[in-house]
Amino acid sequence: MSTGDEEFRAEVREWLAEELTGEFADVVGLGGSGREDEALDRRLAWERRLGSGGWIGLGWPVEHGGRGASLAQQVIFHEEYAKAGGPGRLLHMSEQLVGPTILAFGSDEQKRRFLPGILSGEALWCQGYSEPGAGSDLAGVRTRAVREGDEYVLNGQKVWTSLAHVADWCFVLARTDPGSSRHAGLSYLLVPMDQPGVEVRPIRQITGTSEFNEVFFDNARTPVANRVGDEGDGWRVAMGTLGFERGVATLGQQIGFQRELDHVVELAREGGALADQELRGRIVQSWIDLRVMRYTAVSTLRSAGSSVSGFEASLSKLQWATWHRDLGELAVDVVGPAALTVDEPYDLSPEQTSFLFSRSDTIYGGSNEIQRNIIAERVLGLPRG
Amino acid sequence: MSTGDEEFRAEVREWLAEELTGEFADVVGLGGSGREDEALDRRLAWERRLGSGGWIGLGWPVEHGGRGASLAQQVIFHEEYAKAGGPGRLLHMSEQLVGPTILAFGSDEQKRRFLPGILSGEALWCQGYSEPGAGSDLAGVRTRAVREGDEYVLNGQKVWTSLAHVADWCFVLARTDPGSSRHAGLSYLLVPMDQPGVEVRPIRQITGTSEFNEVFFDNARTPVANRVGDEGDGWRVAMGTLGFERGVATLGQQIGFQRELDHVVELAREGGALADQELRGRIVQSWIDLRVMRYTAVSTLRSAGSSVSGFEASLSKLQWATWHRDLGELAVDVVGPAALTVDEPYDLSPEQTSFLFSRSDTIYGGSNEIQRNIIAERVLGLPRG
Amino acid sequence: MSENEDLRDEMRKAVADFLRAESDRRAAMDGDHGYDRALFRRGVADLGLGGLPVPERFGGLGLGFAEAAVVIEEFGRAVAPSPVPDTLIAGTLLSESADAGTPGEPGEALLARLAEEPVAIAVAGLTETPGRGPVVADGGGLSGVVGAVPHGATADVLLVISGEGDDAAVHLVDPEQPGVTRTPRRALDHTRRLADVELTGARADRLSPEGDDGALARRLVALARIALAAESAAAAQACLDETVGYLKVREQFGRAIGSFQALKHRCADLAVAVHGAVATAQYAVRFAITGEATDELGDDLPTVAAVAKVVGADTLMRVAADCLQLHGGVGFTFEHDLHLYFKRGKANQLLAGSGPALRRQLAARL
Amino acid sequence: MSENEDLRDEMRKAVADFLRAESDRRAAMDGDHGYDRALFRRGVADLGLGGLPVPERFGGLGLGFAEAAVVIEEFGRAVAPSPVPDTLIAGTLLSESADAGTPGEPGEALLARLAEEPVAIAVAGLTETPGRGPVVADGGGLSGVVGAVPHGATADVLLVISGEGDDAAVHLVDPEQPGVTRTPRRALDHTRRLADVELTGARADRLSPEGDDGALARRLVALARIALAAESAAAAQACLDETVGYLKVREQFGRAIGSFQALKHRCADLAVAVHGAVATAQYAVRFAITGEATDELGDDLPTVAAVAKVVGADTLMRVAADCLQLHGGVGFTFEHDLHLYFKRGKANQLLAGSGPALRRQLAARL
Repeated sequence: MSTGDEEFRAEVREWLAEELTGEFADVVGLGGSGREDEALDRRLAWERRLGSGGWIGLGWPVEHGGRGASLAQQVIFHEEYAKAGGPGRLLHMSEQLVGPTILAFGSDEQKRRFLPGILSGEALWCQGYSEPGAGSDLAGVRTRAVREGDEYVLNGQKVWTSLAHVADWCFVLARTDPGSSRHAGLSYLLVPMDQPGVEVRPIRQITGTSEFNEVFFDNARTPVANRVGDEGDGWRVAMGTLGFERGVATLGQQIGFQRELDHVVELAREGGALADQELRGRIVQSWIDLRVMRYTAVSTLRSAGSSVSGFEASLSKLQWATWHRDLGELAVDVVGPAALTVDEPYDLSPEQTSFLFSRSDTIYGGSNEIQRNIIAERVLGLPRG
Repeated sequence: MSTGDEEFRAEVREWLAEELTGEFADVVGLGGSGREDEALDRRLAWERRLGSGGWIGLGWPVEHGGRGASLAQQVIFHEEYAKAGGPGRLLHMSEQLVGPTILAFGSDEQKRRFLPGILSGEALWCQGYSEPGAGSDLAGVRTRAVREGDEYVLNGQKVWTSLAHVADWCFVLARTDPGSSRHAGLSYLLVPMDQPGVEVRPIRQITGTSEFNEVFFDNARTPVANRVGDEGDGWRVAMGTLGFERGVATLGQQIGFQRELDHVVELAREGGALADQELRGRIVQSWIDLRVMRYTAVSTLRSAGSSVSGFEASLSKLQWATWHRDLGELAVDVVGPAALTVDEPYDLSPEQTSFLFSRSDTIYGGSNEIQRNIIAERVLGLPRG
Repeated sequence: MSENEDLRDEMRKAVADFLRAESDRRAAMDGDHGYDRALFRRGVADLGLGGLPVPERFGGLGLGFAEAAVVIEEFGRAVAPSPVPDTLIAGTLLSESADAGTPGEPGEALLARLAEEPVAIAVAGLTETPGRGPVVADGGGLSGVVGAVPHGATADVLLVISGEGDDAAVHLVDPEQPGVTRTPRRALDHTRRLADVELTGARADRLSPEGDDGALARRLVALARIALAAESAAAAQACLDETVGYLKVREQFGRAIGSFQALKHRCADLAVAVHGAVATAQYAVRFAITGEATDELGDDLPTVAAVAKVVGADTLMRVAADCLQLHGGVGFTFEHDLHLYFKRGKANQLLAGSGPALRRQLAARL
Repeated sequence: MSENEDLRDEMRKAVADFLRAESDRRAAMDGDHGYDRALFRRGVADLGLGGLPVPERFGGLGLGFAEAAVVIEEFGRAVAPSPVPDTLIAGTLLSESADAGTPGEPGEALLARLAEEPVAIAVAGLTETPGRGPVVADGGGLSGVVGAVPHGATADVLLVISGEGDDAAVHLVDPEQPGVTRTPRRALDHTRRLADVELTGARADRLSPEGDDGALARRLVALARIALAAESAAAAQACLDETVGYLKVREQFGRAIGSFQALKHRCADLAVAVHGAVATAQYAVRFAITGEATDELGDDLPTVAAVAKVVGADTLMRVAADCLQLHGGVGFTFEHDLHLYFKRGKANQLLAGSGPALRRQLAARL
């Protein structure tokens, strides 16, 4: 770690310490896995504060409003953010998915138009990829976009769209060539959410709450100028930045994981589970596995140039999703029979939320099965079935 | 359990008690998994004694020299045999595979000729199914049998043929139609081992010992009259009695398993592993799983008519093979660092043998993967890939 | 034996048809009672579920635990919210006491009532209550706090376990008395409401014969664990069946996802687990009936019951969890029923002796 | 840093080439020493393996633990029978002592020898000896029995740990003296012979500075565990690579079995495990070098070393076991090399602190 990095760390730490104890003290620890809709207004305000502090788009090029920060510095930011108890980020779709996509594939006009809103923390984006018939198999997208003059008219349904009910924009994978199938004939469209043709319905989940939504496009419209990349080239555009999704955030995420595990250990100590041979064994294995994840991430970042390989992204997803899901179950087992009851009307404890919500970890963003396919075929080179 | 069954049990027990403490006291506990070639002569003599006592072919029809014993009685025999510490059986291929096949598919002449030798314990058979290129995929058999007058002339190689070095006969799956592939064009042939065209070479295994062999057919001959079933119908003949292989022997086998587990518990108590949280947990889980296996077998036999279904055979194989393999590893872990060394030249302890040899359990007789395929496709009706 | 098996098959079918035709699980679990009280009444009236184990001389059907287990399995298969399973266990225990001549007058009266009218019985004291010891029975009645009592807030009668080990005893308690305070608790498992029951010198009728050294309480615990094993195994079977059906029709990448070998093998492993759990529960039910002290492995009833409970609940949990993954996103929605099985699995692991606690006890036998 | 990485890459290649070209593993493991003594001599002469960690002022290459680890990994990848790994660990410890000015005259002499000629060093006391306490050091020399000393019967020098905890100390012992009796033991793992070493008032030169509170012994244990982690991770990688290659060519049912999804997914899981084990070993190696008291998670070196050892050995064991299954029958033959990896996996789990023992220690930190 260079001296410059240590200065950068001090800068991040100082800024967060000041902001999170001051005006935004109330957002500390809010949001996060399974509590995505908590205190949305305050957290949106916090995103704008992050933006005005220049902490969004850290790694983006300076000419596009970023800081051009190194991978190491981005990691430092995520780590310090997690250590400071910064609230669950609402802008990760904006900053880590659509932003980099526009940077890589967008026109100059698109960059001028869309990047500033992301960097300022004002534009909230949601992801329009999954459909009821296109879950693990994203190339099965059936949402159609038909060109009418300068506009695309969209019809179809997206699902698992988190934050759609508050998002300003949705980046949508839609079929612009009606005769096409699979990866061909898809386009990557930026669609404004505030229009009559867009309806958002919350999905009630296993937790009883609704972080996720269905989004219905019924003659929704967006200008052709809002297409990123060529018509029919949407698959390449969408996949081009998928590895980006994780990577730098991993080490920060792990600090959150460590905190969750510490909490479970604390519960186990208080409740007596730490003295149980079986639960103690599971806890220590979780503790070891978290270290393996951390060491793996450290190694990845040491060897990474400016990005993380597909293998490492798949590997990391499989690793953390499975670990976190198992921790969720361990947490309720540590609580024991007291975890049988919830508060009225169905108000879950953090452990119960973790137990239930972490089941989505191994499904969304590429299920464990999809990650295993990727690793087996693209990394190990095993033949397709 | 009927009164008749209890009387039968008493008869078995009495006979075994008398014979195994008398002339054959020296064979008690010999043979078994990984020690198949132990004291072969004495154990062959013991098989003949079993035969003269009328304990071979218990369930076979009376008109073919069997006792026509019920499933329950066959189970009782296997249980009492295991409890009495009867040595590992050398005739299971004869009694449980080729015998039932001849009974089901053989000509009257074949029955007259081959069954008495099996029942008397004098004829030792080995199985000629697997080949280097046909392991899990038995239908890939390439050994050819070409008809010359009244004889078939065999050329090819079989592998994993246990007891081939002492067997009198081999039941062979061979391709009699040279243009055929897969299941078609195979025939089921009974081939005498004592001829110039048959060469047996021991396979040295992971244990350093050689229970298994390769068998080379180099213009080996057998009369056409030794073909069971029609020419080209060998696949159906071979598969017709594959489920037979297990089934009634299961409960007896489990008594052996219980004894192995008891031994591991004893080692754990003496060596201190029982006080270790992790090993204790693994032992108790093994103990529970053995019970599940037993209850499953009891349930299977309660609901079975005269035979065991393919599902139950696959399920039982998957269950016990995996359990036994895990017990082998648990055994050396319980012994701990003392399991690092062996006696000269490479003389393994029972736990070390179990650790190494039990790795074959999940491979031979239909690997775990094959059993899972069978269950998924034939029982659950999931589509072929 | 085969005559009984025919009877059980008929009962299985009757209960399954009844639940399929009449049960609205979603409405029931959100209702005031947490179950459908009208359905419960009809089940008692039409199918005789309440009086099923009650000896004929009290007006019941005079059937045994094997038939009760069949009913419990069907309620498990449907994860139906209902006090029927616990009522059947209590009825079985009372009937056994009657056959032994030791139920006392209140026990006999309750048996007659069970055969006559809808009576929901809850069993209190099966599940460890964090931070609390067992209920104390002395001259002044029963005192203590019992958590996680299934359907405890709405039950008409409570069966309460006091003490522990050789001092444990079973009591009948009328919940409608000043000495009993019941606090309904919303449960993680929507299909089985729970309650905290506080006893402060509650009047009670002791069911355990004096000097039985805790035998009746042990029997109650064993029956309850076996019932959980039976319902868990049946629920796991239902969950797997539904999932296998889904995999056959759900397409991704242009083919039914049930044709992907990795998913097929997982289902095969689950099928093996379910088969084992079903067999284990059935074995335990039979062993509870034969009444022998130990089985051929030398295990006594509490041991077999503990094994069955652990295996059943673990299997349901594992199967439901894997089925959730196999369903992908749709299994994560509240509308889909999978999460009911998933939550039932965790509840059954924690109720009436958690997995870690029971395995610890079993390990002590080694 | 990148200059060192280049150097390490070169070394890795040189050692791999050397082993590939010259090592006859089968002949070596069956020979008198259990390893190829001539190969060892050439490795020391041609590649400078003995003097690798030895400071330049003693005639060595003056490299560090990172470079030693690279060599150890290559020996692990090839499961080559050799005293090189233990000799490198001992050399690293001695060199660190020399840098700290505390090796004493005998330590300095040994460093010079290491740089000069082939010297095999064995480390005694890393693995718990059943039924025996630690070696006792008193005025009369060292006494005790130490089991499972890798290459202990053939080593030229012994590094012996006496005592435990804060009283532990490291000593140099000449095995050719009356106070030392070495009994060669055939090992389950054919590629690493073991010995029982009995010390009866053996003359010894203490390496640990007086009053170091066991620090040098702790360091030795940590380095040895990290070395096992590194060799295990590399061996697991080799094992998986070989298996993936086999799955691509082995056909059953008319297609390469590597196209069956259930096997593919298993390989993917193994690849994740191997990647994690490699990263963990590398992390531990770096942490051992930086010399900081704790890392960013607050772990000290013994903790990181224990984690690495457990993860590395468990991964090798799991990978080798799964690869055996994936190979089917052929992996079960003695002729195939898979069983060497499999046995090395179990040996590495049991040596220098077994998995259960280390996890127990780690749990105590919670």
